[in-house]
Parts: sequence; structure tokens; C-alpha cells
Amino acid sequence: MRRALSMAAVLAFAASPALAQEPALGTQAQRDAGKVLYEAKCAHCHGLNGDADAVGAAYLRPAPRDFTSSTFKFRTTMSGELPSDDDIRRSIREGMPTTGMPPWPTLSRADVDNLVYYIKTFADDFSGPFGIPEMIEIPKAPSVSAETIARGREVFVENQCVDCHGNGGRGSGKSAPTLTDQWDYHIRPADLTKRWTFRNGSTREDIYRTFNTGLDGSPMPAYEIEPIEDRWALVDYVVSLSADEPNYATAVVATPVTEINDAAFEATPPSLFAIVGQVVEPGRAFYPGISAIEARALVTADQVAVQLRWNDMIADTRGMNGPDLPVDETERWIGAPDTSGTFSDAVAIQFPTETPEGVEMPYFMFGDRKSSVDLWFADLAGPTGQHYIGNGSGNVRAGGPALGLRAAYDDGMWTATFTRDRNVEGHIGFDEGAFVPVAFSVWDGFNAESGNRRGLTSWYYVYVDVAEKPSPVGPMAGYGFLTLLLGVGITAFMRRKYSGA
Amino acid sequence: MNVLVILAIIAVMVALRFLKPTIVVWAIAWWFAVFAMANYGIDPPVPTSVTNMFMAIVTIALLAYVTAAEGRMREAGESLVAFFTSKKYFIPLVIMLVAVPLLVAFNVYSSMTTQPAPPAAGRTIHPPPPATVSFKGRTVDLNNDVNPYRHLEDDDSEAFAQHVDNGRRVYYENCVYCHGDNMAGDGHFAHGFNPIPANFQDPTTIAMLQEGYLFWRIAKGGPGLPVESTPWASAMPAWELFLSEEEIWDVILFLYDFTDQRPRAREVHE
Amino acid sequence: MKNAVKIFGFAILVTAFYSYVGQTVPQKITYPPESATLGADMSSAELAEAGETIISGKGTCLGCHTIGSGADPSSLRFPDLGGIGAAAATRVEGQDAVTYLAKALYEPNDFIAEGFLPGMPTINRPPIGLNDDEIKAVIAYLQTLGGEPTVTLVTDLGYTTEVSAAPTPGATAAVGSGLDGPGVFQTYLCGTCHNIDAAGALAGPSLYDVGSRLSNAEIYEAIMDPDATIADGFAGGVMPATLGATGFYTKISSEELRALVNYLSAQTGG
Amino acid sequence: MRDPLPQRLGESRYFWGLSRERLAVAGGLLAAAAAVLLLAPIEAFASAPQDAANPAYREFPVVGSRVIMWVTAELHLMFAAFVLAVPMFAVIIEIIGYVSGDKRYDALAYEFTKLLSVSFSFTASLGAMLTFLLVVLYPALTDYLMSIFSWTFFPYVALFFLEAIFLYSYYYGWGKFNPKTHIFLGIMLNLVGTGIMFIADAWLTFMNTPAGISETGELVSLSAAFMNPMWMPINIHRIIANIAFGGSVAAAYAAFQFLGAKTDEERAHYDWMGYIGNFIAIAALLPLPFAGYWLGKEIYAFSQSLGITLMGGTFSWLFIIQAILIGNLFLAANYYLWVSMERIEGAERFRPYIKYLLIVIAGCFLVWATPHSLVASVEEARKMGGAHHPVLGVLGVMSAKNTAVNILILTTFLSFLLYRRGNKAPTVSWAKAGNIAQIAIFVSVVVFVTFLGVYGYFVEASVRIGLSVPQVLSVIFCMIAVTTIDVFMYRNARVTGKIKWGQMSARSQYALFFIALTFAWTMGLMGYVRAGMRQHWHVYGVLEDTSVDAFTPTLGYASNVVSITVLIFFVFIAIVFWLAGLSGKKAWEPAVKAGGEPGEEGAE
Repeated sequence: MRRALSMAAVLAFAASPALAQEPALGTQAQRDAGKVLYEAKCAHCHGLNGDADAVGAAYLRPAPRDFTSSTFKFRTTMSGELPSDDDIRRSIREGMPTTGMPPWPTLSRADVDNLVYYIKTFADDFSGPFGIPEMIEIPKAPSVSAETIARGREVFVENQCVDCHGNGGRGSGKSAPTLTDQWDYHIRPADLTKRWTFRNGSTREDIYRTFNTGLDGSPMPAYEIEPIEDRWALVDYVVSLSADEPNYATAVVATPVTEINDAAFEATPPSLFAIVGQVVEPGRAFYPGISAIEARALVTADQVAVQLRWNDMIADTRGMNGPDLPVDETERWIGAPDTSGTFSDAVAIQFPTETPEGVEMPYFMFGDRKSSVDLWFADLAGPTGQHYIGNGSGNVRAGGPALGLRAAYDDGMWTATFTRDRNVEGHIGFDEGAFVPVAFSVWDGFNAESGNRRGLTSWYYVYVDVAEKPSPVGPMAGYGFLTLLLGVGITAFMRRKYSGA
Repeated sequence: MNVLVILAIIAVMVALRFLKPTIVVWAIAWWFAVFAMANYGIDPPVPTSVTNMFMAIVTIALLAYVTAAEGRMREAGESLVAFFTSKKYFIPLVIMLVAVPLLVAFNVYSSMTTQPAPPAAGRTIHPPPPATVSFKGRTVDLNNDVNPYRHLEDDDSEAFAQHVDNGRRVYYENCVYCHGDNMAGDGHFAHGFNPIPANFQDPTTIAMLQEGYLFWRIAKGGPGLPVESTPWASAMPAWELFLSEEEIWDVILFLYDFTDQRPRAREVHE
Repeated sequence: MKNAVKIFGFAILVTAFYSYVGQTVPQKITYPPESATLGADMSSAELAEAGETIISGKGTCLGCHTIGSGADPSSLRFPDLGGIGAAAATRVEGQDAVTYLAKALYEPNDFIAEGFLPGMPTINRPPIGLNDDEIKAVIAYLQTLGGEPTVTLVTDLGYTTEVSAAPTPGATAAVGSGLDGPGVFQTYLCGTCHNIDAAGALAGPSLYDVGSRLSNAEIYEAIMDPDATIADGFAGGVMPATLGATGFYTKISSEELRALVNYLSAQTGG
Repeated sequence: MRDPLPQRLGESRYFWGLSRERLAVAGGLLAAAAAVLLLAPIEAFASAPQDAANPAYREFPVVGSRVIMWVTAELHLMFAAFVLAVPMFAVIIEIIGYVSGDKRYDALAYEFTKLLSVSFSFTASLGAMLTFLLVVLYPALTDYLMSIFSWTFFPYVALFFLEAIFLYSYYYGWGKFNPKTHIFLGIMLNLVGTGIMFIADAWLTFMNTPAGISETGELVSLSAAFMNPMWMPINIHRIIANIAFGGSVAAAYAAFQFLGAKTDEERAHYDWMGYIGNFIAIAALLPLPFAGYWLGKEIYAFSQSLGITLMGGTFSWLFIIQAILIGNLFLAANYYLWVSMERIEGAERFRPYIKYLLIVIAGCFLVWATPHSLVASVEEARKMGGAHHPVLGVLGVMSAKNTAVNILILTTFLSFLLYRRGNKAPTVSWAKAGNIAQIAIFVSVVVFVTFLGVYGYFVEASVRIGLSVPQVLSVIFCMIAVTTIDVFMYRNARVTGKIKWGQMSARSQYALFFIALTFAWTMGLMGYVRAGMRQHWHVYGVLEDTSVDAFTPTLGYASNVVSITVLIFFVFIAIVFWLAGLSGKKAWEPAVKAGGEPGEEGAE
């Protein structure tokens, strides 16, 4: 097995262009064609000179790649080396999820080649002696099993991955808040429980490549783990932490129970919602620290409870927070970590104050002047939930019914549970079978989020499930029998009429 | 497109040809072939509303075919009668008599046990714009006001380039988060919104519209959508709160410039 | 007869089928825009909402007034309307807020707030020409600025605007070619903001000597692009907003414009 | 306030015991007189000084003003369409009969005309009722329209009298005048009728696309107001649609008679008449989409808002319904031709092709009915990545629809071609080459049309809209070229079998009813969108609708109203059929069986 693998690797190496001894720089015509395309599509962010000094660069985080730096994160080459042409191609073709770099599936192969040749003119290294990088081998992946995953976990711990990525892989390791990249920007370790956010790709090969090459410029080093089986075991472990794709929901089902407790919550399936930055009110133009939130809901005869869970790098319980705090408009992006403890983590659930008539709903950003919203708000620095009424993002005031709150932070994950009386005069009720519009907001104190600078969702629904569902057996039997009768009837009729024929 | 399913459907139809079945079997086979094609052959699957309509049309067409010739009518009638009366078909008949009620019962079961879907509303994607909008106290006539900088394209390319550049700045400052770097509606935050942000690369969006329409949508955003476009789930901000009129016209120039498209021209009466 | 019954049954079947098809598409009622539906049964709060639209739209009030700008009153050319709902009741002895506001709108130059100049156009007359109901909505909105609205459409303000014979609701000034310079000046109510026969400035600079200050081309520019050059001590943006809101730019014909420019260039003072 | 006269006109007791001729004359003259009588007070009313106490609206009891206006206008329109269309093909058929000397055509033309006189009275009565309702229920709107169009009422009334004179002299003068004089009368009847329609069109198109008025709505130029942007497109659209509609109603009449026929001769005659009526209907249907595009384009050019309201907003769903209607029409028309081939000896050889024709028609039908933005649940929408389906979305846009319609038209044309050849074999030496040429033309036009359709996805909107012109032209070219070849190729063709007129199944006759009903329903629906796209305006952008009915109702509601209107229309038209059937049974000659099928020349 091993032999076959290394044979294959040798063959692959022999076929690779690196042996040609000359870096592939393309013809002048190709580079010129690449330049035209680059200036039309890429220069907005990566800069006319490839130095990421461009109009778009100021607004995108992570910042666009500076091609003149000769530092590239996504490679199949040894740490510190330049990327291969195929690496650049892959980055262009597939883009990077959750960054400003989109995939470019419409570009032709020739277009991408031309772009690669042109991009390589920005740094002299590409045409120099380093222009022929040393590739790593990616052997064929062995099959996955429970053992390899368990072994992967051991490798994960042995190699101190937990220091940054955290014990649960949620990106909440003890050194995570201190990490910065080569340009002194704060950088977060990847949340391994959300594989779809991996910028270097989320297939097994992609993950293998990531930790074998390291991500140059970032604190992620290259690992040389031996034996090779252990490398794949680590991959298998990471893959086992999450699904391929986020299973985003459109509704939370509030399950009827007799008593609200943790066991009941654990028994209900969670609904996952994507959190995105607030893009409307002043305080927009930032990137939220939280990317998704998970919700569960329960109802009893007189109570309703919503449990929210989300991954946070660090629990900020110092300072304070609120949905109505003013935001400094000029501040666009927190370049360095803000650990001053000014803002605490916070979360809010939003419902319309009154059941909307028809399809018209309050504006999703804390309501509007005409229709208000209820905010169930928890400043996680404190032990109690607060109720706010919102008539627009600039018009939020405390008030409304009492809320119960339980919140805890454990291994990179916040869990906050709100409870409220099921029916409160003047506020939205949770009638059986109703779809109650709901939206969520979450503030990451570490990211200096407060007031309107927050991660949010637009409207989704809480479906209040019916406690006693009618048994389907009766109608099933009834309709089935009727159909049978009809069939037999037709048959009898046909036989009688045509049996002579 | 799901090539495997399509090939399977074709294979079944070809195989059926060799069996030389009656016209009724053919009609049923065609019906199911189209049904399978719509539901499984096309990826992503066709929404139920459209499948229902397709199947209605196919049903009408098949009925028309069977009844269009006396011979086929007779053949269909005879084979139906044979199916119900002949000994040869006794077992299939019994299977059908049992299977159909079971299918009905299953349908009842699944409709009673699945979670109801959130209220869906057919949104109007391109609602008609008002004739005029008020922009910071000024009335903009959407029908007759053209982009005041569009003419620079022919008159003064340098000034035009400046406006496009300004539009580029406005775009990256405000729009890129959702509409994306490639203007394909796949920005950073796009996945968090429903409806998803407009894809300007799609030739059925901005290329179909006059610039006044874009001005209206940009200036008034989601909150300014007319009732027929409810539910107002659109996260598009009302940019009149943040941008000047010139900035909006400039960013419109940039949208067309970047996507290599041209606004729909005003048509002149002959 | 039997045929007739059969055919009639068939006709019912076909039409019923099409009716059914009509029910399967999204069912949406399109209501007229809000401003067009001031109903007598609207509450004061709803009326206030409509009023807010009118103030920024048809009423063009925000072309001159500000709401809660927080600026020093002496730096403003027109009164800030922030808190007017509370202040209105105290302005004139013996007048409640509604009466005061109604008077301020129907007879704007009767009571001039201290430190400000007269010059506000009568609001129920062209070019703005709000109707009585719309004015009530505006009053309701103004009341919300610092107070609670009390006005409804059934409130009697003591004013009625005679409905003009012209068929258009909210008829505007008669516009036609053949007007001379003074006629144009009057028709478009330039005199509301500009003195033409005296040196004193109103909302805008006096024009009594404009012909000696500016060339024809400059006058033309000052009308068509007022913010290109702004006279010292005057705020930019007011004139384009006012003219834009009244639809000046869409209504004025080139002959009228020429007449106006000639008329103004003839004003050389004295 | 309510004048009983026009209502009484509609009551049937006046009809009992009077001879049909006298009744018809009396009805027509009464209606004309009523129209004049009603117009005079309107004139006076309009010039009366405006009184603030005059309400802008009055409410009609129970159903409301909008519905009663809607139904009345629609019924009036349907009858008018019938009355305007029937003389057109009656005269053409008469001319064919005169030129060819074949008496059967003359008899057929007379049979068509028989339907006319009673319909004319119905039209006039409904028109009077419409005017009356307008004055009573919408006085402010009426005033305004009067202030614009008062002068056009005089020529209208004059033409109305002329119409009555020409119509009755044409009908009663049958066989009594010199044939040339009679044909002249028929032509004049058509010219006058078209003139009436043109004037009435100006009134209603003005409401959609007002022109020739000042900012404040006062009349500046009557000619501009009259010839407003939508006027000519509507005229053309209506002329064509009227012919299609008239043909289909006449075919329905024939089907009705066919089903009730006692003898084989009767059956043969009415079978033939139904065939001709249907032929006229379908021939007129083919160019209708093109006229529709022109109309839509003019509306878009007039105002983007109006254009998008029409095509892109809520009404975009209406065009899905329309697609289903038109698709049904094409399907039913083809169906009728295919069933008709059953009665042609020798047509069996074309039967295998039918399934391919059907597949093409069904395919085009599917494309045409695919909406651009789909109704989908959130999950479905998420899978699609938006409201547009990545595959089907491509079919939802105009390029695909234009292509589908053009191919649909070509397929229908092909069906007819096959039908025509059913019992014939060409005798000319170049028959094979001719066939190849025809196939080549067909294939190349289909390829060209499809190419343009696909190309349309890659060009900007204004160019794409322009592409529909070459598509249409190539289709028209194909039809003309193929027909020309066909005519020469089948000159002196060998007749291989008989056409057994009258040997038709009842199914085919129901297809004719289906076509007539669908046509009527389509007209009703299109009437709704033409009026509905104004939304809350009486006169778009000028006179606002402030009545309780200012909102635009749902499509489902509109469908119900249209369905009821169509049913009322068919009850009325049944009365017309019955009255027309009261006259002597000897108005036609038995069809001559020798020689090619009749009607073919009528087609060309």
C-alpha cells in the first residue's frame, strides 16, 4: 500500500511542471490579456499594482491578498514557498467562502491562465529562483472509520491544536484572542464545527493540504505529522465535527412539553440560522464575530421558552451591552483585538409586538415607527433578561413583560435560555399552530459590537406545534376505504357492462 | 440537470417501445416520464406549483392525443375494458385496486404528519415603479428623468470615468457586502437574507430595466417596496438616507459598467 | 334541447376550469398608494403618518423647514419645526394648537415667528396646492412633534379650499405657452422667495438688480442649476429642492424660460 | 334618474309574435335612437357648471359600480366584436362565391349574415346601457371624457346610423341587388363598422395613454388625444381579434346546428361551416401575438411604470393564465384538424406525424406557461437559490416565450398543411423537389427562430426586443413561401379519396365550443388587464380613481367575473342563434360533393 502510494507520488512529481526548471510565466500576449481582465475584475480589491491598495480593500475583511508580498495562504507547496499555478487557479475558480473573494466560475480556462500569468508579474519572486516551488505530496486518502476519527482526536490534542481551535474545535482555544496575522490584524482560528467556512476548502484533500502546508502569513503553521495515516486521521476528526453544508432552517418548532428543562431541550432538534452583519443603520460596515446561531423552543400551558446556542471565541462578561447603545459611526473595522472589557456579549430575540395582519411585518431591524417589536434581550454580563420595545433601530426603549433567563458559557459555546409567559396582554401570544415571526441578534463583545453594530438575521418563524395532534389513522382508513370502494365499483360496473364482449 | 435520471427515463421509454404496449399504457408512461423529469430530472427540483401546472398541460395533451383519432379512442376503450374484465389482467387489477387506496392513505398520512410550511407568498420580483419618487424633497420623474451623467459616455469620457470611479467607491463602501465582488448577488452576507440579493450579472435583472427603475430601488430600498412585493423581507436599505443623488446615479453607472451591460433604452414613439 | 343543456353544461365546465386557473396564481390586491387614500375613518395617528409623507413629498415643506435640526435658530432661514406640536398652543393667546397650525398653513404670513421673514407660500394654493384633507394630515403630523395628534378629517378647521373647476385633483397653476416674463415669474411663484422690485432679501436674494450682476447665461444657470453658484449668506440646496418639488423643471417650457431670463436680465435695479 | 328605456330594450317580451325582420329593424333603429337620446343629455350635463354637491361616484346596488360596468362593457365588446367581424368574412366569402360562381359560398355568407342583425341590436342595447351606466355611476369621469371628446360623438352617431342602414340593406338586399352593388354595400358596412370602432377605441385608449392634454388635464389637441400612443396598436389588435372571435362564434353556431341536425345534408353543411369558421378563427389567431407585442411595446414606451405594471408586476401572473388560454386554443385548433382528418379518405398516412406535432405543441405550451419568478416555498426557493429557477428561469423570459409562440404557430400551420393534403397527391413533375424545398424552408426557419431566441439571452434588452421582429418576419415568410409552393404543387392534384362532410364525431364539435369559449374568456381577461393596468387611475396620470373600487382586485376575483360574463354572453348568443334559426330552413344549398373540398379556396 505504502509503496503504491509513493510510486504514485513520484509519478505525479515527474509529470508536474516543476521539473521543467523554468517558471511558467506565459507569453507577453497572455499577460496582456490577463492585465485587461485583472483591471476589469480584480483591481477593485487587489489594486492596480497587485498591492491590495484599492477602493474595495478598505471595506473587506479579511483584507484582499497583497500579491507583491509573496506570501500566500493557500498552496500545495511547502511553507514559505510561492504557490503553484494550480493553487492560484483554484483560488480564482473556487473563491473563498465567507470572504469578499467570490468564485469565478464563468471565466474560461484561458482567462484564468492569463490572470495567473499576470498576477505572477506583481512579485519578482515568481520569475526568480523561487519561481519553482517545492510541492507537497497529497497521497490518496484511506477510508474513514470510527478508529481513525478517535485517533484523529488524539493527534488533535497531541499537536496542540486545542490551544487555538479549542477543545471542542469551536475556535475558542486559550490563545485564540491573542492571535494576529503577519500584518498585525487580529485573526480568529477557524471554527472547526463549521466546515463550510474553511477558506481553503472543506474536502478531505483541502483539509489535509491546509495543515500540511500551513497558512503563510497567519498563525497557522505547517505540521509534519508522522505517520501519514495520522495526518488522515486528523482530517477525519475535523471532518467528523460538522456536516458538509450548513443546514439552515426557516422555522423553529416550539414543542409542547409539560415542563421546561434541559432534557426537554436536548430532545428537540435545533434549527440553525445564519448571522450576518447589520447593513442598514449607522454602525454597519463591520464583520460580525458570530456566524450562526442555533435555536430550540418549548411551550408549556403557560410558558414559552427559547434556547439559543452559538459559538464564541471568548466569553466577554465584563463591561456592558444594550440594543440602544450609540455606535461610533466612523469606526469601520476593529483592527486589533479589543479586550478592554468595554462591551459584554449579548443576545436578543425579536418578535413583533402584535401578531402581524396579513403579510405586512415590522421592519426587521428592531421594527419601525408603525409597528413595534418585542426584544428579549440578555446582556450576558448580568444574570437577568431585559425586555425592550423597538420602534426602529434608533428608537428602542426598555419595558414590557418579565423574562426569565439562564445563560452559561462552556467550551466556546454560549447557551442562553429565555422564558416568558405564553400569553401577555398587549404582546404577541404563542397560539397553537401559529407561525410567529422571529428574528435574532447577537453581539460579540470582543469584536466591540454594541447597539446597532451587531450580527442579525431577518425574519424567520417560530412554529408553535399542536399539543394533541389528531391521529391520522381514522382519515387514512376512511379515504383508503373510499378509494377502494370506488375502484371495486368501477370494476364491477365494467364487468357487468362488458363481460359479454 | 440530473443526467442519470434523464438517461433512466429515456431507457425506460425506449424499452417500452419494444414491448409494443397499448395506447393507454403509453399515455400513462408518458405522464410519469414527464412527472419524473420535472421532479427528479432537473436539479434543483421544480417547485410544486410549476410541476402541477406542467402535469395539467401534459394531461390535456395526452387526452387530446388519445381522443384525436377514432382508432385510438377505440383502442383505448378496448384496453381499458380488457383491463377490468379480462382474466389475463386479474392480478394487475387486484394490485391496482389495493395499491391506489394505499397510496391515498399514505398521502393522507404524510399531509397530516408533516410540519406545516411557513406562510409563503408569491413575491413580485419587479414591481412596477411609481411614476415619480420624492428624493430629499425633490421629485424625481422615473419615467422621464434619465441618468444625468449617462450622456457623458459620449460627450466627455474623462468625466464619465470619474463618475464611474465614484460609483465604484460607493459600491464598495455600501453594496459589496451583499451583492458581492462579482455583482453576482453572492456577497459576504448574502446567505443570511431571503430574498437573496439581486444578481446583476443575470441578464434578466438590470439589463432589462431603465436606469430610473434602479434609482427607485436604490433610493427607497426594501421599505419602499409597494404592497404587491410583500412580504417586505428584503433587507435592501433605503439608500436615500445615506447617499446623495449623484452617488446613486454614479453607482448605477458603475453597475452597468462592471457587468458590461447597458440599461434598457427608452423607446421613442414612431 | 338535450344538446343545448349539454352544451351549456360544457360551457359552465370550461369557464369553471378557467376560473380555477385564475385562483391558482398568487392572489394580490393592489391598493392605491397611501397618499391617495385619506379616509374619514382614519385615526389621528394614521393621519399623522400620511402627513409625514406629504411633508416630505407633495407638500415640499422640508425644502425650507427643518425638523429637530438642533441648530441655532438665528442661523436658520426658516423656523425649525421640532417641538412645534407643543409650542403651537402657546404661540398666540387664545388659540389652541390646531387653530394656530391651520392659520399658519392657510394664512402663513399672518403670524411670523420672531426672527424670521415672511415668504411662505399659501399651502392650499398652487404650486403646492394641498387639499383640505392633506392639510389636516399635515397638522396631525406637526402635532406629533412634541405632542399628541388630535385632528381627524372631520375636524372643522374653519377653512375650505374651493375646488377649482379644473378636473385634476389638486389642480396646479394654468400652464401654457405665451406667458411673458412677469407672468412666468408670477406663475411659478418666484416672488415667494425673491423680491423683484425691492432690495430686501426674502428667503432668497433679491432679484431687483440681477440683470446688472449676472449675464443671461449666468441667470440661466442660476435657475436651472441653482447650486452651481450660491449667493453669499444663503444656504445651498433650498432653491433646487423647492423648484424640484413643485415640478418647476418638468413644467417650464423653453419659451417660458427664455421669457423669464429676459425679464430678469432687464431688472437692473432702481 | 334611471331611464327605463335601455333596459326595456333588452327584455325579450318585445320579441314575441313579431316577424324577425321587423323586429330586427325596429331593434336596431331603437338602439340607435336611444344612443342619440342618451348622448344629448350627456352633452348638456357636461356643459353644466360644476356643482360641488354633484357626487363624483354613485354606487350601483348589490354588485357595485365596478362589476356592473365591467360586465356590461365586456358584453358590449363581445357583441361588437362579433358584429364587426362577421361582415368582414361574410363579404370575403361572398366575393369568393361571386368570383368562382359557386352558389354555396353565397349561401354560407348569407348564413353568417343571418347571425348579424339580432346581434347588432344586442350590441346597440348594451352600448346604450354602458353609456347610461357611465353617466349615472361615474359622472366625474364622464364629464372629463366629454370635455376631451365631445366633438367625436357626432361622427360616431352619424356612422352609427350609416352602419344600421348598410347592415340592413346588406342583409335584406341579399339576392335583390346586383351582386356588385351588394358587395359594395358589404364593403361599406365594414368600413363604417371599423370607423365606429376606431372612434370608440380612441376614448378608451386615451384613458390608458392620455395625450394631447396639458399638465392640468385640459384638452390641447384633439387629434393628439384621439391618436394617442395606444390607439393604432389597439385598433389593429382588435380588428384581428374580432375576426378570430367572430370566426369562433360562427363555428360554435355551426357546431350547435350540427349537433341538432336531422339529416345528413344538414350535417354536411354545418360541418363545413364549422370548419370555415374555425379556419377563420385560427388564421386570425396566428398574427395576434405579434399585434399584442406591438401594443405592449407602445405601452412600455409611453411609460415604464405602465409597462412594468402590465408585464412585470402582479399582472405578470395574468399572462401565465393567458398563456394557458392561448396554449389551449392552439391545442384545440390542432385537435380539431386532427379529428377532421378522420373524415378524409387517404389522410391516414399522416396520422403517425400527429404525435410529433403534439409533442412540439405541448413542449411549446410548457415553455410558454412557465413563469419567470415561481411560486415556491422557502425550502424550494433556497434550493433554487432565489425566486428564479436556474433551468426553468431561462424559459421564463421573453426570448423563450417568443420562440415558443413562433414554433407553435408554425406547427399549427403544418397541421393545416397536412390536413389540406389529406386526400390529394400532386401530379406535377417537381413534386419531390417542392416537398424538399418546403421542408428546407420549415427547418431553416425553425432553426433561425430558435437561434434568435437563444441569441436573445446574450444581448441587451432593447436589442432583444428588436429580435422579435425578424422572428415574426421569418415565420410569416415561411408561411407565405410554403403556401405558395403548395398551391402550385397541388394544382390539378389527383384526388385520392373523398371528404365525407358530416361524418364528424361530436367531440370535434365540442372542440369548436371550447375554442369559442376560450376566445371569449381570453377577450374578457385581456379587457381586464387593459383596464386594470391603470390601477388607481381613471385616466392614467391625470384623473385619479378615488372611489371605493380604486384598488385592483385579485386575479381570482377577475377570473370569476370574466367567467360569469362569458356565460352571460353565451346565453345571449344562444338567443341570437335561436332567433337566427327561426327563419326558413332553405337558406342554403346542399354541399356539392364532387371536386376538392370547399373552403380551401376561402382560406387562401
